[in-house]
Amino acid sequence: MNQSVDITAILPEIILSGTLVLVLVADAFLAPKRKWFAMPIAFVGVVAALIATLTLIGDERVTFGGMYVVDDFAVLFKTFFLSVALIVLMMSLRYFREGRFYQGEFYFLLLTSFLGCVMMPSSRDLLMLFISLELVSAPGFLIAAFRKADPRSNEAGIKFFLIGVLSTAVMLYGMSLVYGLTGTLNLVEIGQALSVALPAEQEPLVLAAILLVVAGFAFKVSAVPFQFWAPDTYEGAPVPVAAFLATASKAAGFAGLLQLMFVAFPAQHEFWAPIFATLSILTMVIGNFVALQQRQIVRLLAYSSIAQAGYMLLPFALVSADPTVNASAFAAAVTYILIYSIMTLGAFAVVVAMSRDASSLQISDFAGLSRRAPVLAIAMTVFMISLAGIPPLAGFWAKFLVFRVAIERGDIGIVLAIVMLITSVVSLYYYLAVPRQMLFVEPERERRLSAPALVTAVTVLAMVAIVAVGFWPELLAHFPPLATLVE
Amino acid sequence: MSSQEIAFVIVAVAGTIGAFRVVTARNVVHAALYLVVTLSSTGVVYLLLAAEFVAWVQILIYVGAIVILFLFGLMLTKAPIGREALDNQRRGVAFLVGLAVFGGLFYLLQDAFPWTASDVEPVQGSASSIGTSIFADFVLPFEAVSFLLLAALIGAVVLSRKDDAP
Amino acid sequence: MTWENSAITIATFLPLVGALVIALIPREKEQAVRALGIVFSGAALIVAIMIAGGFDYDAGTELQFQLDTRWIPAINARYHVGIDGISLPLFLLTFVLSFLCAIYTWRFVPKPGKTKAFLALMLLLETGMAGTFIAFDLILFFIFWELVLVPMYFLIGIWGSENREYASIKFFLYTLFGSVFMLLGFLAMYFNSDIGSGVHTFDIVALQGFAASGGFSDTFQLVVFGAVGLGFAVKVPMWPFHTWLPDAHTEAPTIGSVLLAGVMLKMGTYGFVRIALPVLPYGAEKYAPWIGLLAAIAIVYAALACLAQKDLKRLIAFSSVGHMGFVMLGIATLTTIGINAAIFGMVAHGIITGMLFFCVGSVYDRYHTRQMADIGGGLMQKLPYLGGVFAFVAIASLGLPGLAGFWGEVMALLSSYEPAAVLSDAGLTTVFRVFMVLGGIGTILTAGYFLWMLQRVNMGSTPEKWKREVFPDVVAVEWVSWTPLLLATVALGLFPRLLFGVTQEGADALGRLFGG
Amino acid sequence: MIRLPLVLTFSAVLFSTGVYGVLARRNAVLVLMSIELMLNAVNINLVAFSQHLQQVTGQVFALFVIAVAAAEVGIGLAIVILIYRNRETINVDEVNLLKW
Amino acid sequence: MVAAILLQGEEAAEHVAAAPNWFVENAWLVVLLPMISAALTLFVGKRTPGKGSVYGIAAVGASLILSLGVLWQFVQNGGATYESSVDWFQIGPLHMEVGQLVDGLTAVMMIVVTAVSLAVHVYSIGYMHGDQRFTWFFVVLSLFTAAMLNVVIANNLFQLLVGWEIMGVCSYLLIGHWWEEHVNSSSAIKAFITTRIGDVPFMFGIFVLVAATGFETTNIREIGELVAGGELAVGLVSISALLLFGGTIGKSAQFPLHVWLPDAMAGPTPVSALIHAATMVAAGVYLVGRLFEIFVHAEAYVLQVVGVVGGITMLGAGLLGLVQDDIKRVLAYSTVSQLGYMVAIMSIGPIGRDAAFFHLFTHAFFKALLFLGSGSVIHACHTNNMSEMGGLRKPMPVTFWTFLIGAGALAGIPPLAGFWSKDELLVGASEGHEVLFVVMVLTAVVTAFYTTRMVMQTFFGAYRGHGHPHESPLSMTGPLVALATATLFVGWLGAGPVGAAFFDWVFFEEPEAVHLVAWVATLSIGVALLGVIAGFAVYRRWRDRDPIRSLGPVYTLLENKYYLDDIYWKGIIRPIRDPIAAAVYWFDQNVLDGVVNGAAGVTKGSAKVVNAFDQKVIDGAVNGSANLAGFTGGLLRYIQSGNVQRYAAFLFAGVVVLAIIFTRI
Repeated sequence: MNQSVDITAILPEIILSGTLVLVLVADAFLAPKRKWFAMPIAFVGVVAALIATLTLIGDERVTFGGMYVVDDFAVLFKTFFLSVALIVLMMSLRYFREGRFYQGEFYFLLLTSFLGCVMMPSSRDLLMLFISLELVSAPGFLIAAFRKADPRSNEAGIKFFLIGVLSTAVMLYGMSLVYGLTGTLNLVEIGQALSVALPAEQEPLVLAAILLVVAGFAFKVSAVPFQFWAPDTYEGAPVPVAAFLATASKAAGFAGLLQLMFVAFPAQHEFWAPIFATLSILTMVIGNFVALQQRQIVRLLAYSSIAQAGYMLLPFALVSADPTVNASAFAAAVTYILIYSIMTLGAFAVVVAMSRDASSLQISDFAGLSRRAPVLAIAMTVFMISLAGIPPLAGFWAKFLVFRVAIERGDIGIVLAIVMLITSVVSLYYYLAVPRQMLFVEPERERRLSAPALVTAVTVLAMVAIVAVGFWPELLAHFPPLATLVE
Repeated sequence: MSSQEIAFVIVAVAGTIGAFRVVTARNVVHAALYLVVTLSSTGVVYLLLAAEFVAWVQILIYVGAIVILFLFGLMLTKAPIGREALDNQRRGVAFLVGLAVFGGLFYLLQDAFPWTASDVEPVQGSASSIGTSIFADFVLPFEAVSFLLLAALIGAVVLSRKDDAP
Repeated sequence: MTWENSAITIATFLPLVGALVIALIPREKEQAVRALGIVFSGAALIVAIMIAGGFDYDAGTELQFQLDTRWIPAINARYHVGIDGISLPLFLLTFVLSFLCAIYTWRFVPKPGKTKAFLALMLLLETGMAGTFIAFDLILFFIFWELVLVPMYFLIGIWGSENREYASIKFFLYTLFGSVFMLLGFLAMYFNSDIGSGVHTFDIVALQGFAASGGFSDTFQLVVFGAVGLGFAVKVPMWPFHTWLPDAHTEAPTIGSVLLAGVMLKMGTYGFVRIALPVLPYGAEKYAPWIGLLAAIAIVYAALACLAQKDLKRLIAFSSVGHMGFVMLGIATLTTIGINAAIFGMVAHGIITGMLFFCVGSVYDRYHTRQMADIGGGLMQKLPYLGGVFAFVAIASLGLPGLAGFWGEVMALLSSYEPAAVLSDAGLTTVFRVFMVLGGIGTILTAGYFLWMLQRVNMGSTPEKWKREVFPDVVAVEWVSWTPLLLATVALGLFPRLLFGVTQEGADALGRLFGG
Repeated sequence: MIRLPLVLTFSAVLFSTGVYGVLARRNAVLVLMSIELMLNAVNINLVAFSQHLQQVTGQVFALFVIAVAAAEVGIGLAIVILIYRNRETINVDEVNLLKW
Repeated sequence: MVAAILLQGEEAAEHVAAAPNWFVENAWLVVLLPMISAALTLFVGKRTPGKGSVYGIAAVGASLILSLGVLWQFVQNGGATYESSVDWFQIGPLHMEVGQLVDGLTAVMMIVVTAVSLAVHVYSIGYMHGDQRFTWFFVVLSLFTAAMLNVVIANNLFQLLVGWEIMGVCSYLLIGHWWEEHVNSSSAIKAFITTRIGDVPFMFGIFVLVAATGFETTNIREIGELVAGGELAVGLVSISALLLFGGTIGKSAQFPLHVWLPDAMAGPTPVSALIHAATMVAAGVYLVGRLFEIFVHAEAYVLQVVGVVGGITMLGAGLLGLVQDDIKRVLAYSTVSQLGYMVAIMSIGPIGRDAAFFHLFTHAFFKALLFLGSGSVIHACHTNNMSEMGGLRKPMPVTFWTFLIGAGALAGIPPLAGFWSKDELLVGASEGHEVLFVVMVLTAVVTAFYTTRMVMQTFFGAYRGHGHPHESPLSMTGPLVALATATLFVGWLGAGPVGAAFFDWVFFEEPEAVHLVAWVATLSIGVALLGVIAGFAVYRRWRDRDPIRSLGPVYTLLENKYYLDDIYWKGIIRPIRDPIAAAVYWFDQNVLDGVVNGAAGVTKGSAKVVNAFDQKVIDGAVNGSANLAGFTGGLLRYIQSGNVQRYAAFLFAGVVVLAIIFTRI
């Protein structure tokens, strides 16, 4: 029972793993002053991996006995994750160079985490999903606590760690039940097993199992009530790490969730759709309303990312017997995740640029940024307004697609849509808080802010992307068909 | 009730008691030792379930490694003694939640699977069979886990080492 | 891309280009920035005028300068723009006012300066406003509609007066709140539409056709008209959704107020005429009496509120509510006359109230106060020309025949004497006549507060405290930016055909929907 | 041959005990131990099911879980020690600088 | 675009009974010229020598000549009505035109208006000399004249309405000409608002008519024919007639809206002359005449209302005239009273209408004369109060004699104009309208009395004022003489004995054989003399305490103008302007806006609850810091306590709850 391993399919992963080993080794030989060379190395490696991924566009590869699949969905997410990796790397360089950090180890851990991300969308097997998830989380726990001297950072680490491990345990318990009930780990087979009518006495257990598995991922995507770690961790962790957690790791969670829900458990949708509806509403409401209270920029972004998770969960709640709706719901979710990540990365980039300037960053520290760093100010304004979903920016289209599916779905969809509308109007209030500071308030000191070139580059890049997509949303349509997992 | 089952029940009871003590002991070291009890009895359960390899791994890694880690941790953090130091004020809430979880699971599990004994020949979870299985079907997760362990190792070292100048 | 199908796109996006160009100019080059502002809005205006010149006035009903091309195939939203008799006047108005505002900015940039950002935002705003009037695709319409919010938010928030933050956020949230429900309605229309083989559409024209074929059920229309109408009503603003307006106006810089009153409010009423009425006729029919009621209330209510004002600018802001009340009353009658009157009212209000805000702005620029008590009369003595212009515009605004303000009001009242057949058949004639009477009372009160205002501001002799001050009377820049409006006020008053001639057919087609 | 529900019940007991421990213990190390209990419960499930289903997959999964658990413990203890070094305490309910 | 639209307008004009001749066809020039002069004066006036009065005078003079020409040709044509018009605009079914309707009425009114206006223009040169807004004054004068002429010539209701309203504003501007004084601007506003109150019903009346024709036409003549042909429901016609009459009440200062006219004296005297003699107030009467078809074909009660209103006004105002000390106010009330005559008499049908117009015609001349005369007096003594005048006949003879002629005419002394026209009125009333007749006679007495009082107090006795009054300049006396001459002769135009040319000109359709009824004439002379003698007897000698005061309570009542102003001011205007407006605004700020800001309020409210909940349920972890207020704050502190174990608890609890809810355990 030897299986032929398709090397090209896992080439990106191989390159990535090679890179991170290389980083580790290189770090050992670099003089303290030169430690930051780790970053360029990592960067090149990721670029290579990215290229390798792009070569996979379009073809459908199944390997490791169906455990690992490379299809459009996977490629899309891999590409996305690797791009995020590049951005995070760019954001990190100056930040970690100037602080007292173990740079080499940091980049190593970061890449490991990204390795997990990259594996996630291809894992079509409970075991693989579990491993990938751990691979994403475990290094995350570590780099969250990476500002060793700062108790807040340690605290971020421990909270992240505890909640993470707990939910992993819960998820594993669920997985074990699923395994026990279906006798397989492979998602597709699980799907088949569950699509046939189960014995009545097992029905509740299946549902409970699904719930437990969902809980594990709900932690990753920071959905209420599994979100508590997020604000504390984001605030305590180094800002680039927070950026990573808010985007890549969250997206990884969603990637996993999408596969589970649309491949393994579609048969039970009338059970789990309401659960997602509940989660989504809770997340939208609590996330947005709590965000209104924030004075601290990173926490604000944290709650915003929670609130946004609510919008990303919404499409799951719309899944029904109607395949077309499912397809568009799926597409909407994916699109939302991607666009959201770009906006949030941009915002975090601005924070990184600022945080070299003020220690723990209050919103009020943005006062008069329009004078001190016009480009950053404009960019930040764009991100915030886009996050609020005001056209004609990318954020609007993200919301619009979700919204549209909700209406198309009808009944429960309408309710969700209205909650979404109201909460997003509310959200505008806190999103505008930052531009208000930057533009309406005069700075206490005029000194120009010198942002790192790389970071500025990232911000501008993100801004351009958002505006471009905003005016010409068809750009999104150029992605490979998004709905490969459904139907 | 077969002999195996009797054995199982005894072991299970031992493990359960150990578990209870782990979460209630007033002395952290005691707690660690009770953990050993539970883990070992779990290992025995594996044996009873004819999963030798898993059992050995359980004993080796858990009892042999993890518990040692715990003890190191306890020493390094010179953990205090006594209920107030070890437990918080919300034991009641915790108990209720725990009970709820157990109740839920128990209820769900009871009639989900037949109580009728199945006299099928158990598969031998021998080292060889599992090893082949791993290296045949589970290469990829294996590699992944190795990276995970590596990362954990490096990270743990970085975090826990005293550093004056990084 | 021929001239025919690209003209309005060019006109609409020229200002956007201008905004980008200005953004690239170093902020030190103040003069250059200002000049560019004038150049781009001027260029846009020229294009717009050429469009008006090329417009076939005998075919006011059909879309001209049309462009219908793929935009977002995924959701079958198309870039469908065009212009017809109803939208042309508002389209022009947008460019004229924006251009004049740009000129006005040559001399008057409100605190705290930042000319560059100011003009960039203004041009962005212009694009948004113009786009709203040419969009024939619901999504496109919505995009432009929302595009307006952001620049206006910043115009108020950065260049406004004391209470600007509150006013700006209130404006933004309130209007956004309205528009999200509008979006809800749009999507509902989309999914319930069907242009052959179950294809949905956002295209307004197609939707009209679909609606005409009885595609939308009655209950559906009622619900959706409610949602869409709410969005428009907030923008108009209809009583009782008007409370954002006084704050926004009072705090906004002069330019902001001018454009807000001059064009943005029209977006709401235009929405009713362009989308709500034709696509949801049954809904319109059922809501008309209520809209009429709110309009009538607004007319009297606003007038009374004006009488209580101490702040000059706030007074004029409230007067806008009243004037829009007349517009809405005209629309509510669902008659050709009423709709004509409404559009006339929109344009007239745009010109006159815009002008009023210019005047107030200039007064503030001299006196640095908007409190009528502080000014304490004698404006005519201190600054004869400014006072004269102000008096003229005020009198125009109270609906003097021979000036633009008259026709909108009187025709709206006339139409409400005999509302559309669908309404009179429902036995609502009497109701609307009551509205007419209320409107009549409103005109008296309107005259009352405007004259009272003039008495308190213009007349009497200058108080001592101002005697010493040396204020410049109307300066060149002001003359340049005002004269066109003043002329338009007279021209429209004497030759209503200038407008009715354009809108007549479109309004007629609409009126026929309701047997009016 | 041991009947499945018996084993599952045992694992349920361990799991919920772990839950209690996680919620009730202050000392971070003890919390970690409780988590280990939960993971053990999972493993018992897996092994039991693999027997029930006549296949080794479950046992393999269990092995991976053990491995991951080890890694987690390492990470956890590292963080705990780090905190202890900075704060002189490892009582999780005292670790609340970050809130709201 | 402009061209595109305007050119459509220049379509072939519609002709009725076309008798092509220049003056009649181009009657619209009469309107256009003053309009042009207004514009000219506005833009270049200040830069022309004499500050631009020339334009106005030239234009109005030209207009006068033209209108004479029009009348002449009109008579030549044997009184063929001429109408022509151009498209104005099309709105819905409604087709609007601007046009001219030239018949005798138009022709004569144009003459009256232009003549008086010319006199006023000329007179103003002297009277307004040195005024800081001299030019502006002439602008508005011309515009005023143009507006009135537009009303006169209009062939459709909306065109008429335009002129009508513009007049309102012009009166506002002129009355408030000296706006530095608060009282002036106030009375200007009063005039405008009061008349506007009448205008709104007037407008509605137009709506009713137009709607009744199915939005077919707004043309006055066509509507008249429709009404006469009984095409329109009588009920509608009656209603519209009443509403239209509202306009008359406002503009012609009929009871109860007459209150603005006396206050209008705040304006410069020439303005008063213009308003009272030829333009504003005449418009109301003219309107009824112009739309007379509608009134006669309405149900009977309409004309009765007209009669009653007129009657009340004529006597009531006459009595008020008795007690005034301000010479202009005396004249003002006399105007109101005379207008009352005209309105009242129209209630008896066509004959009355003719008589009314004759009186309007003559009244225009002698009232203008009187006002300008009083102006000259005021100019001399710098006061309006007769108590500070007296004995002016020596220093200013011209003024005196001309004024005397005017007064005589007003009192109805033969052979002056007033006598003839008033006689026509009485004759009309005498035929079966007893009540009206009696009222008229009484009013005649009163009129004669206060006229005499005015003359005596002003020109006889000794001078009681300051300074040395002297005769006014030629520019002022000239018009006086001209108007006096007119007053002497225009009466004969309507005098039965000499053929009553006036009526032939104006009303060809029914050539009234106007005859002098002996007893009526005698009576009218008698009452006039009675009044004069009584007045002379009472006021022969100056008394510091006006004898009229001996009337006691009646005097008080008159002194306070029947308390109408107080009722209006205290009862209506002030309440609306202050408390009600304030209340509305309060409502706006606190209720409507409150709802909006309420979102915050509500959450704050629930915040209390949640916070309380906090304190109870949650242990010390929540040490409620004050600065985070609001629901969100409470929520936040509750869930995000910072204690990781509570997070864990939530996690498990969440799972359990979800499981219980959804897995139907």
